[in-house]
Amino acid sequence: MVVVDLTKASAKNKSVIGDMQAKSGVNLADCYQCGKCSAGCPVALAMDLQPREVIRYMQLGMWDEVLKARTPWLCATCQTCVTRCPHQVDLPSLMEAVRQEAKKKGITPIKELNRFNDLFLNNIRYFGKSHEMVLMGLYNFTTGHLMQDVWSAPHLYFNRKIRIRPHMVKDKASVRKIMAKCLEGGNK
Amino acid sequence: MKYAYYPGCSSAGSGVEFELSSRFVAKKIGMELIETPDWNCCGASAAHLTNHDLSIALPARNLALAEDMDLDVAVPCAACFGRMKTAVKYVRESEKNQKHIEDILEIPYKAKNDVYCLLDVMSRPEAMEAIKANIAKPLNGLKVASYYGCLLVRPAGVVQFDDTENPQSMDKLMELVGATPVEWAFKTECCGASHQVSVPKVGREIIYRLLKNAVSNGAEAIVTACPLCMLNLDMRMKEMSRRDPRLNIPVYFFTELLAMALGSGAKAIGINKHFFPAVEVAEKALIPKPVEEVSAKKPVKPIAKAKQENTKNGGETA
Amino acid sequence: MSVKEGNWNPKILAFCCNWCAYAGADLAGLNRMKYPDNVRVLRVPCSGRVNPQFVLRAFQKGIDGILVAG
Amino acid sequence: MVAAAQHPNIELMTYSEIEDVQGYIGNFQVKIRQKAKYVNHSVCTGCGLCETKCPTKVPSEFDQGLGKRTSIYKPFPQAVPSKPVIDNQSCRKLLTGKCGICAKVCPLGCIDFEDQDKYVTETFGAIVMATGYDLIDWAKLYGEYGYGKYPDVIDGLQFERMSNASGPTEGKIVRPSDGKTPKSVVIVKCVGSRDPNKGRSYCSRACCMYAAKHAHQVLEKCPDSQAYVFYMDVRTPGKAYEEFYMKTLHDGAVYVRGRISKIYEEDGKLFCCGEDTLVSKNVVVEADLVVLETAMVPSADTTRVAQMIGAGMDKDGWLQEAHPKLRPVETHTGGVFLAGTCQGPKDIPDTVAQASAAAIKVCALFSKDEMDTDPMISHVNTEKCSGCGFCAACCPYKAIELKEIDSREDGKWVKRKVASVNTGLCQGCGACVVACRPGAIDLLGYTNGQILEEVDALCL
Repeated sequence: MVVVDLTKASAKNKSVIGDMQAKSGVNLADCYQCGKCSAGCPVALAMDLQPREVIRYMQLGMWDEVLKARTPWLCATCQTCVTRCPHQVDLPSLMEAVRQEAKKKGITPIKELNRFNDLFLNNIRYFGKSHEMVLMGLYNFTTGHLMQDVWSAPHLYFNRKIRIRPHMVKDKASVRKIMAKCLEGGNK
Repeated sequence: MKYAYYPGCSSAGSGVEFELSSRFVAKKIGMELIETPDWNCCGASAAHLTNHDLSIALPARNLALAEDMDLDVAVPCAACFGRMKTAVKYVRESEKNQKHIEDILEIPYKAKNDVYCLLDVMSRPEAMEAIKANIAKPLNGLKVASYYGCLLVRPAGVVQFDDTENPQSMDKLMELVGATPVEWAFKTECCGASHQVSVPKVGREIIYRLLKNAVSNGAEAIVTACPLCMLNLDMRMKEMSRRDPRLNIPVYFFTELLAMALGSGAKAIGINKHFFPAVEVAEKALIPKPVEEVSAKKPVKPIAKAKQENTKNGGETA
Repeated sequence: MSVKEGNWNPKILAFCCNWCAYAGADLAGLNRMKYPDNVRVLRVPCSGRVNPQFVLRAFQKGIDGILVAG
Repeated sequence: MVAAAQHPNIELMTYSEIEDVQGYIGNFQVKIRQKAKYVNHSVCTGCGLCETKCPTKVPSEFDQGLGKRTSIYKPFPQAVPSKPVIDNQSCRKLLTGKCGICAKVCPLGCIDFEDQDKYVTETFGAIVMATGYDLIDWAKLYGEYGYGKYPDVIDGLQFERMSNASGPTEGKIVRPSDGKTPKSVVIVKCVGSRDPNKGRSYCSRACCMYAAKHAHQVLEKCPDSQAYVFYMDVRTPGKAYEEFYMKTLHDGAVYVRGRISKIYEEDGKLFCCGEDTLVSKNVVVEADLVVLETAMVPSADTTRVAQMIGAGMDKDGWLQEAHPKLRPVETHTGGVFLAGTCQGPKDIPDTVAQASAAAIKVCALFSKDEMDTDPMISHVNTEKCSGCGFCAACCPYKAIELKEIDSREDGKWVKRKVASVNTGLCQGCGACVVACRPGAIDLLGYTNGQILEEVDALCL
């Protein structure tokens, strides 16, 4: 166990935590740590920090722990926490802000999730729509989980639930332009 | 009843049954669903996990295209619905936001029209009446657990549809076509769809809890309104029944059951395409049952009932 | 001097009713809440006590804005 | 209540409602509706025979719906007077004209189905508001706790009735659904309190202690039982409160720091999902009975009565005291005082203390033959007054009227009308001063000259 020097931690991370609050619209002081969010979170069982703990660490200025946590990546944005929160602390937005910040710094604690999201967006970039077979194929290939859910492919194929040829947006250029503008033109 | 229709990516793939059955129901009840021309993917969670502007701009492009038709938008998929509602809210919030999005899109978008989920438009009084008038064969008390999932009703301030903990619209529809909706506790719990692929272990635990509650409350089938929930539950049902043999019930889109009651054949709307065999249960439900079986009454709990009456009565004390 | 310049600090005179606005300001004080220091509070027994004459006098004396709260 | 009823100087008006209040401190005219009892209380001895024969049973309000009462009933065993009334919402005779069994069995013939509401107007010198509280209607607000559809999820007052020896279960703690003794009881604090999203933002103050009491009662009365208390903070600021909380812990109650996120039923058990925030683990308790310690809210009729009397309310609907520290039992309206939970959530010791304070404030008011009033009242300079009457028209307290005086004009004595202020009624608002065109009225202590000087000073 290490002793955390709170004075140093909060001084060092004050501005980035302020940024996170501004970006997500969450006032960290609203949270009185009742834990209703964590208790109702469907994915809490896979998290290393409870959703409540993410806020607690940030309240204390302990930003590094949050940045490398799996929790923000696991958040399914199902909105259960904020719906039940007594102070309507918008945890999904906060998780989103943290995750985007982590990704900017190249920290991706769950490689698979990051990979899946990237592939999904690439899919949109190429086709304008999501193409499930291409997505799953690339995902299994690039993550090394070669056999995951492969059993479902024949069923999907023979029932025409999956097609080899993707359906595409006609005006692909406009979708690509949107993606380029948002992703390369600086984050909001 | 005329809407701009945004089918979403799953309509041509894993959720093709939703598309087929929705079209069938709409046609039967005289609802016009006009497909938005050249729509694109809403970006789903991947976009808003990555970049805020992208998560607004992708759905906004579709909405801008629908705005040319000057119609409110109907969206079958809960995830697309949530993203579009968020986009509408963002654009309506301020002129600055609207301009920001228009700058990205390079086409005008004023957020004049509203976005509704398909369940919403189908459970409105006029649609309900049309359904009622067209019932060919009722579902004869098939016990269904209406599963709304998370994004259809949450966050309440954004989607503005039904109750966040105990929604009723799908239950009412099911009751209308003769099914018996069961009371259960996981109507709006997340199915973990986004994690079934990337963190399967977590995903499975979530569906397990959910299915267990549905079955222990007597459900003979699950009804969903979201292609992702559907795929998730349907595809994993067999795996779940290995864990708990009670968990072997079919999963339907609500429109599939509506279509069946309105006279469609199971194959015509793709019920045979499910992972977990679903044709038999749906077809069997349409066969009238002997009278005594139909009246399955819940036992009245004396004190609980008294409690509710009490609040209404509000008598005086001296 | 214009508002847009951003460095203008207008002098504002607030006539506060003893029972509501002044009590509210008092309560704000109890809760350690602040109001801008260019607002000067004048307690009146009721906002109905504010005579137009007071307002005119204040403008004559160079006040930039008047708030009658009650 | 018995002591109050027997006191020679107290007249208890039960089964009555205030319809209208006029007047001011020392002179309140209160219109009271005495509701039809359908029983002649001057003859009735309270033998109770009618109650045993009445065929109509409705949920008992006093037992929080856990038990039943008859249509002719005494609301609770210690009710004063100990005589029944007929509830006209459920009585068969009154609703359908058929029945009348109570009238047949009453040995003294005191049942009168023709009884009507009576109105009386009486004059009072002071009013003490003691309108109490209701529990928040959690069943409308908390879907995650089942919107009241699980019979074994009850509120604290229902638990109180159950654990009371004269209550519907004669003091046994049971599951309302099947009457079995619960083995595992979950007590949830802050349901509706400290929850600005779904309930109220304030702390209801008394629940921490009664939650501890309930946990203790479970452990005492149910053999081999376990009580779990889900809490966010344990607030025990009263005398010997902390000691009682420690005793509850020592006697075996398990306190879990976290709010319950969801309660659901599966296979006859209630599953309570929470997080123990101290170990950062999600926990679930399989409960037989769940007790929700719900928020106190102002009683339903408080707004109506307060508006009638002119007592102010705060943002949550509680009656507003004149000053939170210095005048805690008075209102801004002279002669109206506050006692108990109508002013805000509080427990029994605090309620008794506040009620005693309110009583003594009334005594102090009545002990003097003359009343002190604020010296800052309007004053008329009759020489300037033109008698236009504008001031009288705009006075909200009806404190100004025109009176005739003799005045000398042009060397002659003439009669003319001028404004005259009733110093007892004037509240010193100064509206008349502004309305007075000739400038004849001024407000002592807040004169035009004084305020102008203040304006000058503040504009420097």
